[in-house]
Amino acid sequence: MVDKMLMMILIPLITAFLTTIILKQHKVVWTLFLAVSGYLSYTLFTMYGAWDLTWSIELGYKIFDSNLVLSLANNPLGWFFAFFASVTTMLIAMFSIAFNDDKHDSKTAPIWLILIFANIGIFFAQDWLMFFGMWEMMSMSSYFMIAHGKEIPAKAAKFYLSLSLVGTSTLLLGIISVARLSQTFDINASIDSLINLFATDYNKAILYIGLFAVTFFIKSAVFPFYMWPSKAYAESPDDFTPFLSTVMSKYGIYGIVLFILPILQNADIPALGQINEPAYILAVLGAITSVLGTILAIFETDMKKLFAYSSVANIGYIVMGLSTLSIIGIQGALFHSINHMVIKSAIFLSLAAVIYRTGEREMHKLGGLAYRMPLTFMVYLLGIISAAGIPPLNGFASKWLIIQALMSQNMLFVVIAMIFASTGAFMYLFRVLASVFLGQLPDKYKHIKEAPLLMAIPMTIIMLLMLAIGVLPGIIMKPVNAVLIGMGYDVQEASWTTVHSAFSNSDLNVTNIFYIFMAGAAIALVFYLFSAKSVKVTQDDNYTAGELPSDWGTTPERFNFSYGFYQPFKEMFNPMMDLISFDRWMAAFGKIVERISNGLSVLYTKSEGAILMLYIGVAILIIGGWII
Amino acid sequence: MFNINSLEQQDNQDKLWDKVINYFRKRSLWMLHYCTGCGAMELPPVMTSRWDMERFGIGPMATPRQADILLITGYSSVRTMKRIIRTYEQMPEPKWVLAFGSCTVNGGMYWDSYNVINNLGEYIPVDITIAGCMPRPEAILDSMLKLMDMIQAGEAKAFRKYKENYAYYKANQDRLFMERGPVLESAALRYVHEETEGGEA
Amino acid sequence: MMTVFNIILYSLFAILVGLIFLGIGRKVAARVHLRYGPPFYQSIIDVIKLMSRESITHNFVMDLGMVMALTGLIGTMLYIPIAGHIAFESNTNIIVIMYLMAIGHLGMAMAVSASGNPYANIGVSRALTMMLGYEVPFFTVMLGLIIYNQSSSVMVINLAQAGSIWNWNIWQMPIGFIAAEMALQAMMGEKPFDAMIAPAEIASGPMVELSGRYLGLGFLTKAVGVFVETALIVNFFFGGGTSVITFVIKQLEVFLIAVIFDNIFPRYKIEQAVKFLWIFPMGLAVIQLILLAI
Amino acid sequence: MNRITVETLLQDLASRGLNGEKISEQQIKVFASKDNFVNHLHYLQTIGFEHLANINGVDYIAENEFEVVYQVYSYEHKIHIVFKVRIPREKPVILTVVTLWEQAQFYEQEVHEFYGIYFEGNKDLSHLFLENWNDLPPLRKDFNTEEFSEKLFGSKRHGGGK
Amino acid sequence: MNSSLFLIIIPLMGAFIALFAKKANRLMAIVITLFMEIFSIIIYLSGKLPVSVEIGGWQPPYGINFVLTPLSVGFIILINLAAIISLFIIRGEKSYQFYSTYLVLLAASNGIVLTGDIFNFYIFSELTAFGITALIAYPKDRKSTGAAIKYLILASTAAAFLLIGIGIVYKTLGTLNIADIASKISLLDPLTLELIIILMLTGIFVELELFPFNMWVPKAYLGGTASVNVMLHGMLGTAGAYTITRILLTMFTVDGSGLLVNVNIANSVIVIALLTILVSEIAAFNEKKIKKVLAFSSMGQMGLIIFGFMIGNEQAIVGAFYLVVANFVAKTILFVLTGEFIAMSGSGNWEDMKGIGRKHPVAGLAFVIGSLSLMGVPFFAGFWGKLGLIQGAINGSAFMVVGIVIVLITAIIEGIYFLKIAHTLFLEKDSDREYLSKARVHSIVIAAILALAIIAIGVKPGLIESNINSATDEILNSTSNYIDIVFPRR
Repeated sequence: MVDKMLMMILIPLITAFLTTIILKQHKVVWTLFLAVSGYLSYTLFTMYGAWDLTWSIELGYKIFDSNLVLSLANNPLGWFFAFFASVTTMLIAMFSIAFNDDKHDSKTAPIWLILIFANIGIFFAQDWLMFFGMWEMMSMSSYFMIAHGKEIPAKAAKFYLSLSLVGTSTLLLGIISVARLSQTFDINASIDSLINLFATDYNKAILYIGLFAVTFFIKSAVFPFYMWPSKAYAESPDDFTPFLSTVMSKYGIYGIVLFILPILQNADIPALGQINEPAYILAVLGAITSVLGTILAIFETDMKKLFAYSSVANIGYIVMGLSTLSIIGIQGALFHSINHMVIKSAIFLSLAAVIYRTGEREMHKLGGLAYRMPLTFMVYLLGIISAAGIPPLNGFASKWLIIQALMSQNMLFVVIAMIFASTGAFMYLFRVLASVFLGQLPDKYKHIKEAPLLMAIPMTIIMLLMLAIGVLPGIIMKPVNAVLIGMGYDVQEASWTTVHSAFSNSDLNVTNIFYIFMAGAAIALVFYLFSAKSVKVTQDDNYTAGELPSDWGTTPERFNFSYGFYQPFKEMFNPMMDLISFDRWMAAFGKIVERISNGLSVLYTKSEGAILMLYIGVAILIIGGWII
Repeated sequence: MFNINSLEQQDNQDKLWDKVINYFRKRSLWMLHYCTGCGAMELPPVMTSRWDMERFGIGPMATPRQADILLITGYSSVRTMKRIIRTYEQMPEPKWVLAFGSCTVNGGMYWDSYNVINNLGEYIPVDITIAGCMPRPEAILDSMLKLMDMIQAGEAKAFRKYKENYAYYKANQDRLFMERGPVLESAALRYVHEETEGGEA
Repeated sequence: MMTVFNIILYSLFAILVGLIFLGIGRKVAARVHLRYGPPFYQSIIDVIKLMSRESITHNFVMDLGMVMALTGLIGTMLYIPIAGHIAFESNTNIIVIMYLMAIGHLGMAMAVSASGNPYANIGVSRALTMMLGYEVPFFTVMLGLIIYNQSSSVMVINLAQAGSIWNWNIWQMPIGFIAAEMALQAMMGEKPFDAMIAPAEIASGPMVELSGRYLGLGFLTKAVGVFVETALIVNFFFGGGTSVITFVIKQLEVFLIAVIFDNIFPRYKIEQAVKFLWIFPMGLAVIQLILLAI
Repeated sequence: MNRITVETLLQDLASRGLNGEKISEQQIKVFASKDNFVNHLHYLQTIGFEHLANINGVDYIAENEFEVVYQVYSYEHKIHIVFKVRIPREKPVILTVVTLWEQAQFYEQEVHEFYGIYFEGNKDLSHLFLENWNDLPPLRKDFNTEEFSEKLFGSKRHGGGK
Repeated sequence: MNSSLFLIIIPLMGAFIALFAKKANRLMAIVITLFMEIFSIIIYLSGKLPVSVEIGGWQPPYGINFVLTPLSVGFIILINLAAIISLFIIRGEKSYQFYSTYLVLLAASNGIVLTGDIFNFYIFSELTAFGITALIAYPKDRKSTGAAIKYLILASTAAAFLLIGIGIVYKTLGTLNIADIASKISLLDPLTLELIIILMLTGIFVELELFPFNMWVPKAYLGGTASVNVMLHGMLGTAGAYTITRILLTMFTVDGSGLLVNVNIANSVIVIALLTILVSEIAAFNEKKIKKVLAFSSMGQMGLIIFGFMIGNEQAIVGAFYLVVANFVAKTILFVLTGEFIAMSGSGNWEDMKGIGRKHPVAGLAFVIGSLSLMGVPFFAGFWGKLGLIQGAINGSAFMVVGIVIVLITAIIEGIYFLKIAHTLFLEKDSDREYLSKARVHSIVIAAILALAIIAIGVKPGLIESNINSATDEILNSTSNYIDIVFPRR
């Protein structure tokens, strides 16, 4: 039987190579892309349970007096993330076949395939070097994907690149220092060695975990590094943004669950209340990320930037869930990362369809698209309902789990931050709905058509997926339990409908909520149908105190109230916003480095300094001899 | 599902159901004040504790979409008439119009003014007109009760008149608003100044 | 079959009680103005009149939104124990109720902003900002309750207060009650915090384009909303009541407190309202939390 | 500037060839000719009368003349001048004062609309209040409003409304 | 094994003949270099390698001897490979002066690597200096002549220091043979030893492009044509790396510990190396001219290699050797391609090279692979060097941790500017600019082959594992086994 793992790695690479040659016919290229992601999802599906499947390659590089071996193994955690990531990629691939017609083709299929190859590698890596190799490959190819050969995206991608390079070098440093401890690059061995290190030298262990944590935080845009998504998501190609925001933000989460959680779980660390100190820092960081992400999202006017910050906020929820270290918390976090994948791909796909049709990204220039693109509107509506965590759909169950876990661990202020963020989420989600899909339809877009068929299919599939997970959370909870058992937690069998809580008799039957929702809908419909008929009225026949808007020359765009949607709320935060703005500090730092580099290169151009520098060198050698 | 507002069905539907609905319509009337002239001052006393219009379920509303009654409380010049008609048309069926005081009905003291219309009834169907150069609150309350009885009896069908002979109303309205030639012969006396550089209207 | 009958009974009960509350509220307001005011069943008449009137609609989203609003609130109502018994046998969870209420707001907001009237959008943006304002303190109070009773189910909280009047939560957590009361004032959109339906400034805000049956549905949503919010407060602080009548009376008390405040205070600007909500009720709630946590 | 009283002002104006009458302690009436009234107004503006309250017309149909009245007021001297200028009714043309006061633009537009007086030098004399009006300017005495109202609004004497 | 003398004599004779053969110069040069390459590969595979060849039968302390070890012959192969590539990418017909100086340069660089005698090493390094100055000055425009003169001044001062050093060594120890010096070095009193080390190092460091001594590097690379750049980096750079192993790690080290006799000097050398890395990478960050960027980057790489050798433990030296190989291959790709890109876009700034990657996808891809390997991205050759370096440094003293941090930071900076350049290649071409010429096929082919080599080494470092291990064993206890090779009888 051909080695599945090897095939899963080779096929994306071969197709990447193939597509570079036939890059001209974009239809064929993107169908190939869909075929590959379809194949991956299928093989992964068949691999559920086959935890013994491994593949390794011997590199012949002598280190730790043994030959270096890189290996991939199918483990529950890796499989969990890989399978759902490849399902989402398959749906996005179907979307991008239609999206990349001759006008929008971003010619980035080969790079994306390399990214998928790296994606599989990261999730199944068994030793740190394979992990690091795939991680670096992923950040490089994502840089080229975001920049995709255009001027402005290149600037945004440069900021992302510098951050991810910092991440990779801290990762390398971390890997080597941990490998030195356990004399092997194997991940599980390094976890055990780090746990006993906690006993001996606490500060050193925290430093090593810090190195790893920095990389994972950068990639998942947790608090100190929350600025890059708004630039990177907005500028990347529209059909790549769903992949970027859903799958790629999960690498950091995977890293935390793979490495940091087991250590914090087993190592004996001085506890602060019920949970240990580093976990509390993790919780606080998660809380700040979600609150900051929500507030920044509320003030954004570009819809893709807005949802970039929304993804940052959702990552904050997941990190908060993980930081509780309790079974419920981790279940909630894993469930939410999959929910976030489904929801964000739905939202970003519908936005991509809007941009595909209108070519406009600023919200206040759009309006009333629901009447022209009803399906996209429905997909987006269900997307924001579940993103806001409203019961019948899938977003609710995972948020509920995380809140329950946080409460049972008595992390009160973190719960308050979570509630502030999820209510705030409701604000910016509705803002996009109101300014893009509802309100007045500008004359420019009077005749735009619904998204093409190939785009509509994936969107509807995701919509049904959201409903299905919302009604039957078991679909995701069963694999989540498999992961938890794999990580050594004793957790009881997940049922198809109910979700368990840490509190006494407050388990939740999610399907029940769906029935209640249906009952409510039935009664409301009765009232609706028993009342008098309504007359359809044109869009500009509005109450304007008797004036005719056209008398005063107000075009539909100007008649929409959507530019300063939360202006009073924004004014409350303005003083605080100017005070701490990471973007300004980062830009200033960039400027300083550029000024130094100019200074140094000028130093080289002047010729007369050459001999003087030589003698300075000799002086260094002489002084060096005495002092150091 | 019954549809009570399409024109044809309404006439042959004086069954019990209509009576019941009329009772509810009578007991809950919402007013939209179109305060043009001096009549607006008469309404607050009617609504506050002295006469308390709300006892009968009558209350002020902000938008034509929610209002049942349109109160026009004074003389209306040509420009105001344009706004009144637009507001009237924005109100859903069944709707009623109350005209306040003599100015609205026959132009009152502005009967011979060049821009005040003399008869509101020509432009929109009026259900009840209240006499008085600004009627006192008692008169207003009395007219409200009269309107309620008419609704109960099912006779307050002015809004259907607007639909039935819309052409008539439209013609009157166009005469006011549409471009028209000089009305009097004296227009010829206009002084047209030939500017040394260019002509002037 | 029982549950279907149960649902219909509960929802009709809730709608009727809600409308009567609104009627009584208008009567009390009139009494404050030293006038008689409409009969207590006036709201019922208004709703039936609205349902029978012709209405205008701009697009299908308005219909979808209004129906969704009522669905959300009836769904929430079915989830709350009324005087001990509950329509659905599944346990009642506070967090679920919190999120279910959001459907009502979303539906209403969506329907209203689909009408394309700038007044409506301004009203909605104010309503959502206000929601952020009162949601955080309200949940902090509930957090205190959950931690205090170590369970997030309303039934358990009810049973904990069963005995005499003295072990109602209002005595155990007075500060929490005051905070919840302020948050309730904003939640029901009563005077100090009704910037979203400010008739004078933005022509009744979101309801500007709603006519006939949509306004009727809006009225029903408000009625059920009042019923739900007061029911929550009664369940949390007034011991949930044994018989339905005492439950409704307690609800009426809570509602009347809000109505009286409504008639006394002028209106806050939206940012003043949010600042107020984040300082006073939130501060009290946090103090309550700390007291409980110790 | 020290405050000037009504008497000193009248003497001052008389010396400039304008005959004025005192109406009350704070108010005087001045008659000026059509040709040089703008210079006088400019002089008045310089000595403190910087507020032009209004410009309105009067129709002396008997004397076959129009009269344009400029109400000028000084905050400093607390004196209100009614500055009258007579122009023939057949050729009602007068110089504009927009150069002295900008807000005169609207007053002159109104006077033109209701009297038909043409203000030379005023760039925009379009309609301000009346919509699609092609008749005689309504405030002229020879405009028969009753007949107009009869024809347009169909009014009956003693309100024989429908 | 006397035939190894041919490695020096044949190029010298070729240089002389080149004066007369007008047309056939280019062909002759290619033939000679090809012969050199094949001959050295034969020697490498002949198996009787660690041998010392006495010239003219004289015993080593008195006569000159060539030392042929897997290390030195390996370096010779690299040098000749760079020579062949630079010949292939010569643009336009060159007159005889070019070829004769080139052949002299080839002979001299072979000589540096082979010779076992310190004075002989000094003569050959002088020759390379003159050769390279002539080649840089070849285009005869203001820029290149200025660069040549600047290099000449610096190289001659360095040579002077070297000569004085050798003089002192000769006076105190009486011998010029490296192995002999290495055995007697410990008898010297520390002061004179320190003086000798400082003088010798200053001489070598100029050629090794280390920070205070490398003022000539950017102008030299900017002035020379693409082929001269390949020579400068491929031949001189590799020869320089070899001299470090010979002079520093053999003559002045105490056996076994692999550190300099006088530990303080070793630390200051590390400081200089780190300074070079830091200064060169930051200078390259905001540089507009692509050739200067590559010049700074090659300085940075040399600093890394020397830092690797200086750490001294076994892992670091393996890393350093990997870096030498990876940097050699990657830099050659970049120089070959930059030659093409500058010819195509007409201006030296990388910002004007938009869209070249789209026109020649293979060239663009090779450029990306080259820069990724320089950055030390895994699955590319450079990564194993960086890994070994950090692995070795982390076992070293606390002072090494500062080194690691600098290496990582500079890797980040290098990553940013290299990928920025790589991406501008793939940007859409601005409509107004037209390309002057198409890139030449054979240079793209060379670049592609080298890129494949990088990926091969990156994925399977085992390929060159064996030769690198043999070279590192030789370096580790270098003094003792060097002396055994030269004086087997003792």
